[in-house]
Amino acid sequence: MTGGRLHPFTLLAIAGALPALAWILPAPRGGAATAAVLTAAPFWLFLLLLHDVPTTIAIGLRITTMVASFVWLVAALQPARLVEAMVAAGWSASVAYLLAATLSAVPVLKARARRIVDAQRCRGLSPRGGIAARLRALRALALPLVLSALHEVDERALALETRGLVPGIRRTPLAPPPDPAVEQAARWALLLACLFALFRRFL
Amino acid sequence: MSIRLLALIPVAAAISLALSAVVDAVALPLFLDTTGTILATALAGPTVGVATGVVTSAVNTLRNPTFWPFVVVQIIVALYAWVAARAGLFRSFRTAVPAGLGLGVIASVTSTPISYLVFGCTTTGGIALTTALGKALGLPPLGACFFGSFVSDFGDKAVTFALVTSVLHALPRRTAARFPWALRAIGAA
Amino acid sequence: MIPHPPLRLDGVSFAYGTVPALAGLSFSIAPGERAALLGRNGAGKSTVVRLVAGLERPDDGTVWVGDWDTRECAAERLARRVGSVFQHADQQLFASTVREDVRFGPRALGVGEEEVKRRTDDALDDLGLTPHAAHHPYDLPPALRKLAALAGALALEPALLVLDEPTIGLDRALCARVSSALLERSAAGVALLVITHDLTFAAETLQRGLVLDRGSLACDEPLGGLLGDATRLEPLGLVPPGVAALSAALDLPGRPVRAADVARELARVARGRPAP
Amino acid sequence: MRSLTLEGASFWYPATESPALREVSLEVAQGEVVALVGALGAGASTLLLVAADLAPRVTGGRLTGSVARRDRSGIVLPTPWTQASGMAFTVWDEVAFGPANLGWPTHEIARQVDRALEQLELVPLASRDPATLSGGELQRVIIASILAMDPGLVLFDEPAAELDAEAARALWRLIRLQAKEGKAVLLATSALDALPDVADRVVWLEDGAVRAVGTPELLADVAACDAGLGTSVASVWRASGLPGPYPLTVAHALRRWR
Repeated sequence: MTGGRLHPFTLLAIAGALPALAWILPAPRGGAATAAVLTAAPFWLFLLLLHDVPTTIAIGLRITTMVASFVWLVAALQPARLVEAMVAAGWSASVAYLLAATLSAVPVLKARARRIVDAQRCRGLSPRGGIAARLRALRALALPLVLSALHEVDERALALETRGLVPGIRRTPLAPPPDPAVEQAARWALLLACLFALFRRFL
Repeated sequence: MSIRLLALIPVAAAISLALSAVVDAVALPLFLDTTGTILATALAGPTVGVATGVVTSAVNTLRNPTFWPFVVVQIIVALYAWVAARAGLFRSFRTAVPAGLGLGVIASVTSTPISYLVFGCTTTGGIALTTALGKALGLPPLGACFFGSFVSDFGDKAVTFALVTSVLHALPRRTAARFPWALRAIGAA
Repeated sequence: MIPHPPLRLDGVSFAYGTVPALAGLSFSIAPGERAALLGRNGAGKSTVVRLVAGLERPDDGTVWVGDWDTRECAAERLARRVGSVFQHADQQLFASTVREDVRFGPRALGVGEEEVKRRTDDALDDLGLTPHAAHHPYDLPPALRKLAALAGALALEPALLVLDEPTIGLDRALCARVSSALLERSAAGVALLVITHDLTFAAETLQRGLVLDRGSLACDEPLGGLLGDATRLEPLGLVPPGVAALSAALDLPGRPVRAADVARELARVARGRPAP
Repeated sequence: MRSLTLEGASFWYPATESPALREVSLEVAQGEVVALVGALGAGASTLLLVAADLAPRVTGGRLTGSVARRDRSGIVLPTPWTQASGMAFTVWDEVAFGPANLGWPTHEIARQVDRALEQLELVPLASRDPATLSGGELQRVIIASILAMDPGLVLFDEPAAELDAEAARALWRLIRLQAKEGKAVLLATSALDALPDVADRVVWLEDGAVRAVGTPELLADVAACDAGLGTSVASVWRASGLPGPYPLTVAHALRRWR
């Protein structure tokens, strides 16, 4: 995906500005936009179900822009670079830890959840059946995940402590992504563009 | 904030996001994506709870960009859970499930304007379907949207409160005693 | 009609997407037989366990658990005949007492309350967990939680036990408890298939060595001969356990590998020799 | 030079009556490897947490007696999957996590990280995502990430549990190397057969108290064998009824046998 090398904050700025502009600028009247409209047909079907045509086009275009720009963001943005950029930009290591640790803990706990479903099925638990049976099954599948994860909070705290992530440290950023002046300028420009459009639209 | 509570936040947030694997296994129309926020609040109070909610939304946004406006819902869930914990409503299902239903109402009242204004009420398939049903029942668009998210939020928050209650009661006494709020949340403090 | 063995793999192949894990694997385990599944990481050991437990379907070939083809059985139904314990099994516990968690399996199988109680008590007794039956699993050290998870599988009283590294994190005393519990069940006719790197445990508990290499059976022979032979273990990334190494070094007749046998041979040979 | 000194140290976990450590006195000198052995619940893990200044500071609870540390300490806990920082998406960054928190200059961080990666034979995995590693690989990464902080007192709790035979042998060699480089090493392990070649001294813990201290020969005593703490060779020799003193290792047995 292009844009992979841009500074994470630039990526966020672009991905934020595009949909904002889509909201602020008056809704387009058809023409070139129809190509974009057709690509998300099923999603638009729902909109059409709920609203009349002009509203559908207005909301549909805005959402398609938003989704397209954010999907590109997710593909281009590497969490590690965002964390390093945050640390380099002076965010406290604890805040950067919260975001990064959650990002890396999700796949680990999701894999553990699937392992627990397998293990409980191997001792006779059927996740099918009536609503009541499935709610009971839900308890036998969710509780082990939560209890084992909570039990490890202490060990995670011990690990952080022994490896120096304690309040008030001056952490050395490892490999902060380069943040050239031109990108910083571009970010401010995007912000101004949004504000200007906002000003022109509503005042 | 102690290092233990700092380490709790990512784990609680990751629990909210990982429970989808369990929901898929039992194929119930639930999200359970506020479990971590409610649990963190019941264990360690509002600051940790709100932080968990915000981090959950932030990670959700990085993974599914259309979710960012719902950070407001997570914060409200944390504050509601704080009130519930102070009142010890996690002491049994009889008190927790109604509290969950209450949160279900508040959550859908909060998420409906967001869902309507930003997405025309088509966020997740489930909500879109129930909204369409609402419209078929002759509700105005906003009413249909509220009906859509109410039906899904109502059940979800009640089950989430029940789940957090059974977690708090399943915690070993020693672990519960070391979280500042856990005993109070289950009415044992 | 010869009865179906507790487990028979018949030309089983399996791949995770494009990554081949098993290629035409065939073996069977008789009632009461105690087999070790050895091999380097990535040789396909864990895949065999998942296939036998019914968590995966073979691409071709058939996995027979008794007369059931696992392709037609959900894992929760296979649990009537197969007790599976995976790595990190302690993460599946959720009850407030050890006894209640061990009771989960038999109760899910729907056997009567009396039978549930008997099976639970037996499983707890076999592993010496009775003193901890009323404790909360998370108040116990991780090693005892692991034992509680194993007790949960024993309580199913299956015809076949499939265990993935049951002794990681256990000290010698707890390994001995697992060993005696498995030997007792095997004597009662239960078949064992155990993945392990702990060759001291294997020597004490298991009798047959199935060695997997890149998804197929490299060798299938009595474990004793394998465990004393460093040259054959080395390519598997394994080393002879202490007692077997001693037996080989002193060239004891018959190369015993179990501690009791080595001790007996040691005493016998020492008596026959002139005093040093 | 003494790196760690415990005098009459007793410790209670929060909300528990019986102490996990009772009046423990122990010294670990620089350049020395001391091994803690004992049955489950004998207090080895607790003693390591106290030595690492994590108990009671992070775990909560109450400590009496005195604990004196001369050097900075680092501890490798037995569950590698809870030790990963969560802030690193490559093995290199994971190992650099500790040094970066210490605020060292980048060239010093790079030097320490590369050295630790070589010591644990992890250079080929340097750019891998830690989440994709096996239990054994992740354990080696965690050990490297502690050694990269250049602690004077290195603490291990069951470091070989997740490792296969080859990786375990490499770890024991590395631990000897740490001592030769002047570090003080205190480790808890149930891999008794490895201790004659690794430990300078062995401390036998029972119910939170020190039952005996000695050289690894301790693992061939009658009492140790009876308590299930003898090496395999000593235990089987004792079971055979042959007279003591029992050989500690296969090599000792060969000498006795000829």
